[in-house]
Amino acid sequence: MEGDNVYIPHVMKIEKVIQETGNIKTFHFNFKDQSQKDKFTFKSGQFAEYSIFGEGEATFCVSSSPTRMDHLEFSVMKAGKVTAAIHELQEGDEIGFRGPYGNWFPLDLLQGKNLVFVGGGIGLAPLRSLIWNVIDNRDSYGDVIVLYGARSPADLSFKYDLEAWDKGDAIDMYTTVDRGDDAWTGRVGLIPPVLEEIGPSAQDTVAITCGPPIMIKFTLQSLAKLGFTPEQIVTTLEMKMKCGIGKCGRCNIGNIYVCKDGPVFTYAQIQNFLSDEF
Amino acid sequence: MGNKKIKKDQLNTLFNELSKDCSVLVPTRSKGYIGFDLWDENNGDFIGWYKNTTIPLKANFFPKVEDMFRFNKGEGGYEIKEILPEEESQIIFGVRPCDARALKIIGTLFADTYKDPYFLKRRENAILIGLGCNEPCDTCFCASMGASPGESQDVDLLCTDMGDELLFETVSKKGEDLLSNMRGLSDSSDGDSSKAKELREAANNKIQRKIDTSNLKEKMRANFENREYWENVSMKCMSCGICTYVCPTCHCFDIHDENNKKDGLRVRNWDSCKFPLFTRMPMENPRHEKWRRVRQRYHHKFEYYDMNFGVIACTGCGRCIRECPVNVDVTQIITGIQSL
Amino acid sequence: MEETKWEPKVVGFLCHWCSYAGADLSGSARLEYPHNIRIIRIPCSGRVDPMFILRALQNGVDGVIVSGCHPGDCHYQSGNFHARRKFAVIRRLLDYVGIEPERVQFSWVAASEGPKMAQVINEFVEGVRKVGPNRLFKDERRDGE
Amino acid sequence: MVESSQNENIEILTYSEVEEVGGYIGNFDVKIRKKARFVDIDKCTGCGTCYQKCPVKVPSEFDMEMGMRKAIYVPFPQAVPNVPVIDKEHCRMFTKGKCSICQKLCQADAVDYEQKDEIIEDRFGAIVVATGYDLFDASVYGEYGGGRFKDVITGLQLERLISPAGPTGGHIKRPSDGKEPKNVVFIQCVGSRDIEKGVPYCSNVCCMYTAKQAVLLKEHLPEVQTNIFYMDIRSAGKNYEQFVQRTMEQYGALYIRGRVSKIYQRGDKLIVKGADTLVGIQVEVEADMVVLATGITPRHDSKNLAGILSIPYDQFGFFTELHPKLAPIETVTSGIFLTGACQAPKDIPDTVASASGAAAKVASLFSSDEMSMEPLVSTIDTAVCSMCKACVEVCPYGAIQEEEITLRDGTKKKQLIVLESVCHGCGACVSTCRSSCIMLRGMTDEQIFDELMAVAQ
Amino acid sequence: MENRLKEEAGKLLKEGKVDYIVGYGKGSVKFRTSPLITNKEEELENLVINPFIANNLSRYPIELKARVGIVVKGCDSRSLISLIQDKKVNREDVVILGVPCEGVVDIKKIEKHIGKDIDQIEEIKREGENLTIQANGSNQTLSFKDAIFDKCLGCEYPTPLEYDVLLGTEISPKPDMEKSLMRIKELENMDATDRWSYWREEFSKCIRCYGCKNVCPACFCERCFIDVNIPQWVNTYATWQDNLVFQLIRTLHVAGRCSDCGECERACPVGIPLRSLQRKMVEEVKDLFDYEAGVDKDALPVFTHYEDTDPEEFIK
Repeated sequence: MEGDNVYIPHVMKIEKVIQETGNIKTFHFNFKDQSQKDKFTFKSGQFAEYSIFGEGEATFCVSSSPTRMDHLEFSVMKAGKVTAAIHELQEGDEIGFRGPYGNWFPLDLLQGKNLVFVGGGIGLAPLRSLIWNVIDNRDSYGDVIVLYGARSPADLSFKYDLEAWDKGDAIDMYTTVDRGDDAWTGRVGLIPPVLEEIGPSAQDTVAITCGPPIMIKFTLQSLAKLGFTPEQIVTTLEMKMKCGIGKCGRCNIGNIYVCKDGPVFTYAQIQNFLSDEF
Repeated sequence: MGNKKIKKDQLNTLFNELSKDCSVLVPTRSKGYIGFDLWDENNGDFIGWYKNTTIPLKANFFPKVEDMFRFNKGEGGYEIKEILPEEESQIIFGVRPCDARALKIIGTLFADTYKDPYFLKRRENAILIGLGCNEPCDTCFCASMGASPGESQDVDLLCTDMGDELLFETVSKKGEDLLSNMRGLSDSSDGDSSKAKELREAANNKIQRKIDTSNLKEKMRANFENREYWENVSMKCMSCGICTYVCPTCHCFDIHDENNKKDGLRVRNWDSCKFPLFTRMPMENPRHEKWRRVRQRYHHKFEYYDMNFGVIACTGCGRCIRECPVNVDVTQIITGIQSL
Repeated sequence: MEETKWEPKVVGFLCHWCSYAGADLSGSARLEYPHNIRIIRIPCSGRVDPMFILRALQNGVDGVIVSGCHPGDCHYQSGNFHARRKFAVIRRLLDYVGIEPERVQFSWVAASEGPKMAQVINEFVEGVRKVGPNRLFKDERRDGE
Repeated sequence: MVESSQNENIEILTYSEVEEVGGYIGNFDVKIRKKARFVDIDKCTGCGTCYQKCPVKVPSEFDMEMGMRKAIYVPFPQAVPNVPVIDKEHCRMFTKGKCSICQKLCQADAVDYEQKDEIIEDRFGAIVVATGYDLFDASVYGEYGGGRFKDVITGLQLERLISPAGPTGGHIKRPSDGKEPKNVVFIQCVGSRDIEKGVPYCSNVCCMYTAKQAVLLKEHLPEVQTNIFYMDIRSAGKNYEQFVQRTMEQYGALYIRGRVSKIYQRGDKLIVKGADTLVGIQVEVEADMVVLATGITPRHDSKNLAGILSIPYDQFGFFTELHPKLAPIETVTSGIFLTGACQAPKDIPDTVASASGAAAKVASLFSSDEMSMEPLVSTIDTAVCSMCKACVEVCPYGAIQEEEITLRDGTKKKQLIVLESVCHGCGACVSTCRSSCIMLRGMTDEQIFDELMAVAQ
Repeated sequence: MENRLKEEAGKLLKEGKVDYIVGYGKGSVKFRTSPLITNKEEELENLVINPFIANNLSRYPIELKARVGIVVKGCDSRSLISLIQDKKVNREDVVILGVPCEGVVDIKKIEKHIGKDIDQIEEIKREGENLTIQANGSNQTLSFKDAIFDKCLGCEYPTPLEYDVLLGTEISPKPDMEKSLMRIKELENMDATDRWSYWREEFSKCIRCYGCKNVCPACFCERCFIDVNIPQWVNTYATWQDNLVFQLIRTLHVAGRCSDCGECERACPVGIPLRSLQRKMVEEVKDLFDYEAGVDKDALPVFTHYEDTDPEEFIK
């Protein structure tokens, strides 16, 4: 643990568990060892490998903002063996953590620009790290629009953030659902048409998007319609990873490793093979 | 930098001598396949029949299963105990130039950015004694991959089979030190060196199988989405992992935990891009179709590696051609790409 | 280690309708059978996957007994007939790779056969005791610890 | 029966046979053959002219062949519907091609010699099996005459003799010469509790009907002496034992514990030789008539029907209930219920009770649009299923079926699904599935695995 | 035979009776053939039939999901029949081109017999009952029987059991069971402990390349049990214990469907004698249930059916 073996995780303690939706939970966690915490830094968009000892490792982004370091957060959708085990975690349980890995949202490119965030489902997790980061350095950016959608009101994650952003005046917050329910008074509609309806200008703007593949596919088309060039669109890819450090080979696509060269890419970088393997 | 030589019948004595200080590995077929194993007098006959190992040299540095650390849940929570390879130094004799080169290729990756302590530690503690090929196999195409059957810069000492004798030539400092400590060798003459050179050239000329690597990565890139081509060449592939596991440069792995939350091991094991599970995520699998997996293997080797490390991750050892149960041939696939 | 006397650890997969009820009956009839057996209740002997047996042996269980209804008595009509075919080959295969036949047993015990259940378990545990601890799958990787 | 025939929710199909049953609980698809009766039910007024005038006489099945019926007939006076049927094997129109008296006489023009079998296919929510029993064929008992002696009759034949609507109009006369019997011997357990004859079970009803008949006989013919050979008296019902005691004490029935070894004719008498095992002597009774208390056997075609319904039956052919104690009416095939003697020999109160039970089961099943099931059912992960259909083959209930679905891209795909209402949760499919894509809820591989790991430690 | 094949295959493609021809083409390695899968008539010229046609091609029709004209040997026809029984292949979708086969040459056996490896062999020629092997310039003779796979020695069905076109004449079987099952008999005669250590040693070599399961025509599952991780029955990493358990379960899964085509053993790069497991099961299934896989396409598969009279003397 103390050595320089990259494969050995830090032991972290779960401080809080938030049930976001039926199958998504957010975990607040912290270093067990304060000296490790002092040394630790990361940037919005980076990910890490989380271990449940005895079950294995899984990859998630750090969903909290580097500007708010009293604890770290990650969010998990229950889907497979390890994520099911993660969902069993209680406050006080320990997990393994190694990272941060990968690249991050290109803050230098974003500085001074207008930003459009488009997130779907659990895809808001990596974006919220950056959104909070932007809010905490609000003066460095132009107009900020956040569009977030989910299948139904019950599938909306990070409701507390959505509420805070909606109430605050730092950003323009739009929330939409594919299908409403009796209690839902907000917007109903798929993300791409809603995006086109909001119609942000592409001038001096960067769009940052993350969500399920089908949403990304149509969002990219909508952004193109709005005049965004591939260079103006930033996305973060999901791919099965194991080592997280560009060795194990599985997240290799074409000439990149998602873990090492990503997960954050401009659409320009990946449009060649996005159509093919995503 | 004086070269030395030894009579073949003296090899046993030499290995016995070397075994006293460190472990000496030589090729053997005692297990039913050819692989490196600890030297003993009973398996010293390999010079007579040895072509190359079935399981490549990488297995000695990057084993099929290796323990990474042990975790243990005590009263104070989880304790983690790193498990590193033993510090013992190893002499590996009979390394073919292609395999030595492969080791260097994957060594670059394991040392890149994040250092992989398991591989690097083993590599550090190993001395490679190469053995040039005078009689390359039918399946060899190392000459096309920037190498030669008889020559290697990636070993510490290089031997050449001169008939009754073996010629030892120094390649690295490590090798030079070892050579100076070896007893029972005699000095070689310039004649020996030039004879060795001739043998190497002859060996190089014997290689029949060739591929053209010029502009290959660009060609590969251009045909990344050529689905028809890839579907065609992958049609007979059985999706097993033989080619990747016998490949000296394939290095993909998986990480697993032993199924025990209280006290267990984290292990790493070989994995193969030929398996659908390799990239399967709970909701989707980007490489569910066979042709995508086949394409992945060649793109990783011939495009990604070349673009990122300046070298193609293939040394032309020909194992994948020989071991493939349906005779999928990398040279045909690359030639096919070049002819598109 | 040598000081504590070894006791066989045996797993029983008993079908809910017959053998489990039989074991229950032998318990309520105060018949004694060894505590070495840990019973896993399954709906039917036809539910038993060969994997259960191999996995149990791999994890150091000393013996596995599978017990179901007598042929023709299956609560689900045919489960035990299918099981019988599977068991026949499993048994031969295990024997062929060198697993002592005493470690794996199949039996038919009806719900009314409390005494037979006790007897079957007794005899099985004694058989396992004779062949000794299961070291077949001993893992050298972990032995050093 | 009349009452149920008038209930608008009940349709009675007589003279019909079930040929095929598919589907599952709530959705049984049943194919029924309604046999041609050659009389139009809708037109017939039930006047009875046809069978009064029909010239062909045939032994009456209902009267146990002790009386006669016509070739066009109503099986018995209370039959529902009160519409005659033509017995094709005996009717002259069918055997000789001429006659047609009934057709000519029928005012309603209901007789139709051209009528064909009709196939009815419909969907039903539940099936109650109430196919009853067959009477044991006593002729296999050579020692009782094997059917040679006219005055050795079965209990049911006596029943017809006693009946006011019977062939003798309620006058008890012995078949051979029409004399009133003075001395009657009853033999119990004919075709019951006899391993040699393949009927080891007790027929349940014979002890009581014999006692009843002894009483009725005495009431009709006060002079008669009844002698009853029995093995054990099984009178384990409400007031049953008291009834038997009264039969002995008030009606003077002589109960002799023992088997009859031989019956033979001497003059117009039947000599019944047997043992009285209580006294330990051989006895010989000179009888005018012998009544065999023949037992109950499954219907001759019950195994065939079991195949159609996919329900199990026991070694004799009685249908098997789901659980002898806890589910005596249900069968393994959910939605199919048993009542009456098709399941096991039952007397009237038991039959009525089981019929009420079956009716209640059906009613409660139909009372809701949804049904609650055992949670222990299998599900198939169709994404990884390789469609080898081994599970379909091993499922004893036919609960796994193939369906075709349309994918989002419009292509069609065949897949297997488990009908949850049909699955019983045995798990045979789970262990048969080589790729582990079937999960038995509540008994998953994961659960068993965890149990095993805990046990192994 | 080869010409007849080309002719028939050409007809099938031309007349549109099949979409693909699956046969053997020349390999890129000496004395090897390679599966040739094509829908182009001009490629049919490359079809070959020779004593090296080792592959069992019957897996391909499952993957191709099209109408296929397929070349099968006797043993392969049994695999194909098994697949028809398992509903993975529609009989109507395949045109079977049967090759009567006297045995396929096992290069490893030749290497062993003449003490030279394949690279040194220049030519192998069949002359009657013998093979003439030219290596390093000199000739050696070897009986054909000594050069073919063990499974071929015990072949009871040299002529395909199911075919639409038979390329050649029927061959009467001359099984030499003793030789074919020699290794199995040797194992049976060992002590249980020795048998266990034998298999343990063998499975220590396994690298989990899954060659065995991926070439096996009986292993057609969309997802192998080995890929199930809830629960993780068998670890995917190659410890000898897990390797052995994996192979035992696989053996049980293919039991009753395995027709001893020997592909698993041929594919294994580390030389685990897998056929000794699979063939043993073939024997056991025959002994227990009088059933042979892939002999009758209308037979009821052995592990989804049962008889009331199945053996049960082992059940206590």
